[in-house]
Order: sequence, then structure tokens, then C-alpha cells
Amino acid sequence: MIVLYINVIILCLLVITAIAINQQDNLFATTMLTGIFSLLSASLFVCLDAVDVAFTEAAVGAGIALILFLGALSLIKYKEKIKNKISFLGFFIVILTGSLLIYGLQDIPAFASPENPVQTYLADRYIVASEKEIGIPNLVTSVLASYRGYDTLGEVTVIFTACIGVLMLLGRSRGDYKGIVSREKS
Amino acid sequence: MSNYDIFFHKISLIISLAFLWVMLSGHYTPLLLLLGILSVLVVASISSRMKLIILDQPILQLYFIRFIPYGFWLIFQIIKSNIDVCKRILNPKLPISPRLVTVRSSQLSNFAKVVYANSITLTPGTISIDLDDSNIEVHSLSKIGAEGLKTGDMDRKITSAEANPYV
Amino acid sequence: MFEITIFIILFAMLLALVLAIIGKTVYDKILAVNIFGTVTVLFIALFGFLTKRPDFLDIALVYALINFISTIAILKFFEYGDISRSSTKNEQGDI
Amino acid sequence: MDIISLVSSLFITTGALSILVGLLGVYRMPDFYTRLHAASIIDTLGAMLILFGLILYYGLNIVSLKLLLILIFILITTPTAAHALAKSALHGNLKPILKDD
Repeated sequence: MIVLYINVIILCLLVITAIAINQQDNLFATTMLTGIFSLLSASLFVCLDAVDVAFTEAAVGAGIALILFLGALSLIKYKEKIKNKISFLGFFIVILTGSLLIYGLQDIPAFASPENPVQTYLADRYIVASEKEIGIPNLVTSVLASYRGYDTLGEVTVIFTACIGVLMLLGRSRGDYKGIVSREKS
Repeated sequence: MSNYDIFFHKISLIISLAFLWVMLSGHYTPLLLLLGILSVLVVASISSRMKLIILDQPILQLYFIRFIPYGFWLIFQIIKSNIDVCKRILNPKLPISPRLVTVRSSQLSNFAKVVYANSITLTPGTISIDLDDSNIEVHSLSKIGAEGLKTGDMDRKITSAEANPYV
Repeated sequence: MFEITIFIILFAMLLALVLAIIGKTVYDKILAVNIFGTVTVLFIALFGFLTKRPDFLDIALVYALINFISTIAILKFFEYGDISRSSTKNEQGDI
Repeated sequence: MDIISLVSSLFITTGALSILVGLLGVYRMPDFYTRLHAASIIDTLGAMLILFGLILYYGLNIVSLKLLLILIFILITTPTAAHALAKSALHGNLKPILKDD
């Protein structure tokens, strides 16, 4: 019961953060709030027992994404340019996506319902049998790397590709950097 | 730095990483130990390729052991100054008088200087802002905190811990 | 007793969030993120305790480290306008 | 409830209250540098009390070892972060409010 209250409170905090991100026009403040958002969502993942996702969120959301945002910020201006024009196409697409998502929600079992396959056997099996089946004591690792192995492989490939792309856009090698310092001195 | 020294620093890095792995893992089957050794070696080779191995530290990095008795004294100090700052916050009149002071540090090694500056920051009420050769610029919340630093109690304790010949 | 504690921690999260929203200078916002990180670490530790499953402490450990790294990265960005530059003008970086 | 869990719950509750006091200080303090002092209460007293209470409760096993490691990491990294914040604020020409009495 208390976990439910905690979930509700964290979700409310997430909504507040999202609204605040939307309202800011200073991009640096937006980046900071994004960091808070990822910390909050990781807490929520821990509450929902999704430890593997919380781990990924810790590494990617709070660590790398924040630093990549900052790297991008160093190339652009701080202030967001505000457009007052209302785009009807965008509005239509948002409404369409939202209604599709709500339609899709009907197939999902109710929150914490006992017929949910996760509740009936999956979590129990992960907790009880994973050490015997896989041989790795850490539950998170065995779920991530074995039960959902292909899934994780795909995720890692996507993240790695994205990281290489961003580094090619933003990064520079050490030799190059020395040149920049001497250019600034002269 | 000779190649010999660099080799010993690599070995000490591997030993400390392995110690951390064993401490955090908690499971000791042959397969897992093998995987642990592998990961330790990979991390060590990557960090030596990135030139992250710090060479002006003694071998095995056990230097910090001589600061452990000082650490217990520091925890006591932290609790004392915490209570002081909490009282100031909870006082409705907010009796603070912030000031910038400069204190001298009499330590010789960089490590001990960093320990001193970090201990100043760790006690609430004082924050070290800048560290020159032997002068630390400190922002203090109140007169008492600044005067407590000026007496040099903490400075003397760190210097004597640094010079401790028995460890 | 512990339930009250965890709600206090959640309230502290709310206060840190408000500080990040209304903080005037950028440094206030960075301070708010820093406080939020520490509070999150404590929240995860306490939550593992509350549900009697302390296996999640690894995440708290990771957060304690990543919080530090991100704070240093943000501050480097602020002091030099760039996160890949070293502060001491030698070719090795400082993180 | 035996004596150890009573003591540890006392520690944990005091730690949570000290976090609240720190945040109250962050809201009451007049400028950024004094706010840093209030925030360091959260990082030192709050973290120390809560994690020490948890260590007391768990006794001596791998969980309390991890908690101790978290505490050590927090105690090493937060002063560095606070120092970096103060330094870059001072270099960023944010003048501290100074008062002599």
C-alpha cells in the first residue's frame, strides 16, 4: 500500500518536472531539469521493481545524456526562440498519437492486477530460478543479459551508434585541442 | 618515471580494482571469479591507455591509512559544526555574518593539502574556494567558524598525520 | 516510522525541485540538481530497506558516482564553455 | 522491536529531519555561498545519519559494506563538488554578501 503512495507521489513530481521543462525558455535550466527528471524516473523504476531499467537510466539518463546536452549547448545559444504560430498539423499528430496510445492501453492488464502474467509467474521465476538457470547471482545481470539478451544487444547497438554519431559531431581529438589553445593564446 | 615504476603502479591499480570487485560481488564461483579478473584487466588496460594512472602517489596507494585516526576526529568536528549551522538556520533571526578569510596550510604533499581543503569544505559553515600553493581562501558562515580555522587545530592534526612515521 | 522517513525524503525531493525551478542564478540550479542527486541516493537506499530487498543498493552506488561526475561536467562547461577541455592547460584531462 | 532497531530508526528519522533543516536553510539563506553551507548539511549530517542507521540495522554483511562504501563515496565527492561550485561561482563574478560584526 505504501509503495503505491510512493509511486503516486513520484509520478506527480515527474509531471511537475515535465511542465516546468516545458515552461522554461532558458535552455540551461531545461538541461538541469532534465537531469532531475531522469533521477526521478530512475527512482520510479526502482519502486516498480524494474531494476535493470533503473540501472540503464542511471548510466544513460543521468550521466551521458546530461553531458551530451551540455556539449550541444556549448555550440548553440542559451535562449529558446519562441514561436507564437500554432501549428495545426502538429496538433493533429499529437492528438492522433495520444488517442492511439490510449486505445492501446486497453490491452494492458490493470495496474497490480493479480492476473497479470508478471505477477503470476514471471517475477517469481526470475527471483527463484535465475541463479540455477543462468549461473549468475546478480538478478539484474541475468535478466538483462540472458532472458532479454537480444533486446539488450539491440539497445546497446543503438546507444553505441548514437554515441559515435554525437562524438563525431561534437568531439575533437587531443591534437586538435592543442591547436585550439594556441589559436586562443595568439 | 621509469618503466619499472609505471609497471608497479599498474599492478597496484589492478590489485585495488580486484579488491573492490571482490568486496562488491559477494559470490565466489570459478566462472564469476574468472569474469571478474577479465573485467579488472580490461579496465586497467583502458585506463593505462588513457594515461589515467597517477604517478606521484606511493606504490599500492595505501597512503590514506595514516589519515584514518584523523578521520574519526573529523567526523566529530563535522557533527559539532552541523549542530551549530542547524541552530543558526532554525533561529528566526538568521544570525549569520558571512566572510572570506585566508588560512595557511603547512602540509608538504599535494594529497595532504587536498585532504585539508576537503575537510574544510566537509564541515558545514566553511567552504574552501581557492587553493594556492599554501594559502586556502575560505568562505565562512560565521565569525566562530572562521576563528576556529584560524587557530589551526585541523591544520596541525593533518600535518602530524602526514608526517606519521609509523604507518 | 520508516514510512514517515520516506515521505520526508519525498518532500525534500519536491523542495529541491522547486529550488531548481525558481532558482535565479545558474549556480542555484546546479546546487538543486546536486541536492536532488544525494536525496535520490538516500531514497533508493531507504526504499530497498522498506521493501526488505537491499539488492538495489548497486544503483545507489552508481548514482553516488554519476552525480559527482555530472556535477563536475556541468561546472567545467560553465567555467570553460566546453566539457572536453582541461583546466590545467596540460594535455591530460582532469577527469 | 529490539534496542538496535529502535536506535537505528532514531538515527534514520533524525537524518531525514536534518535533510529538511538543510533544505529550509537553502530557502532562507540570502545568497548562493551561504546556501552552499546549508546544502552541505544534507550531504554530511543527513547522509551520515541515514546510512549509519541502515548499517546498524543490517549488521555486518555485504549490504552494510555497500552502504559504507556509498557513505565514503558521498563524503569524498560532495566536498569536491561544493568546492568546484563555489570556485566557478566566484570566477563567474558572483559576488558574495559579506558582513562584518
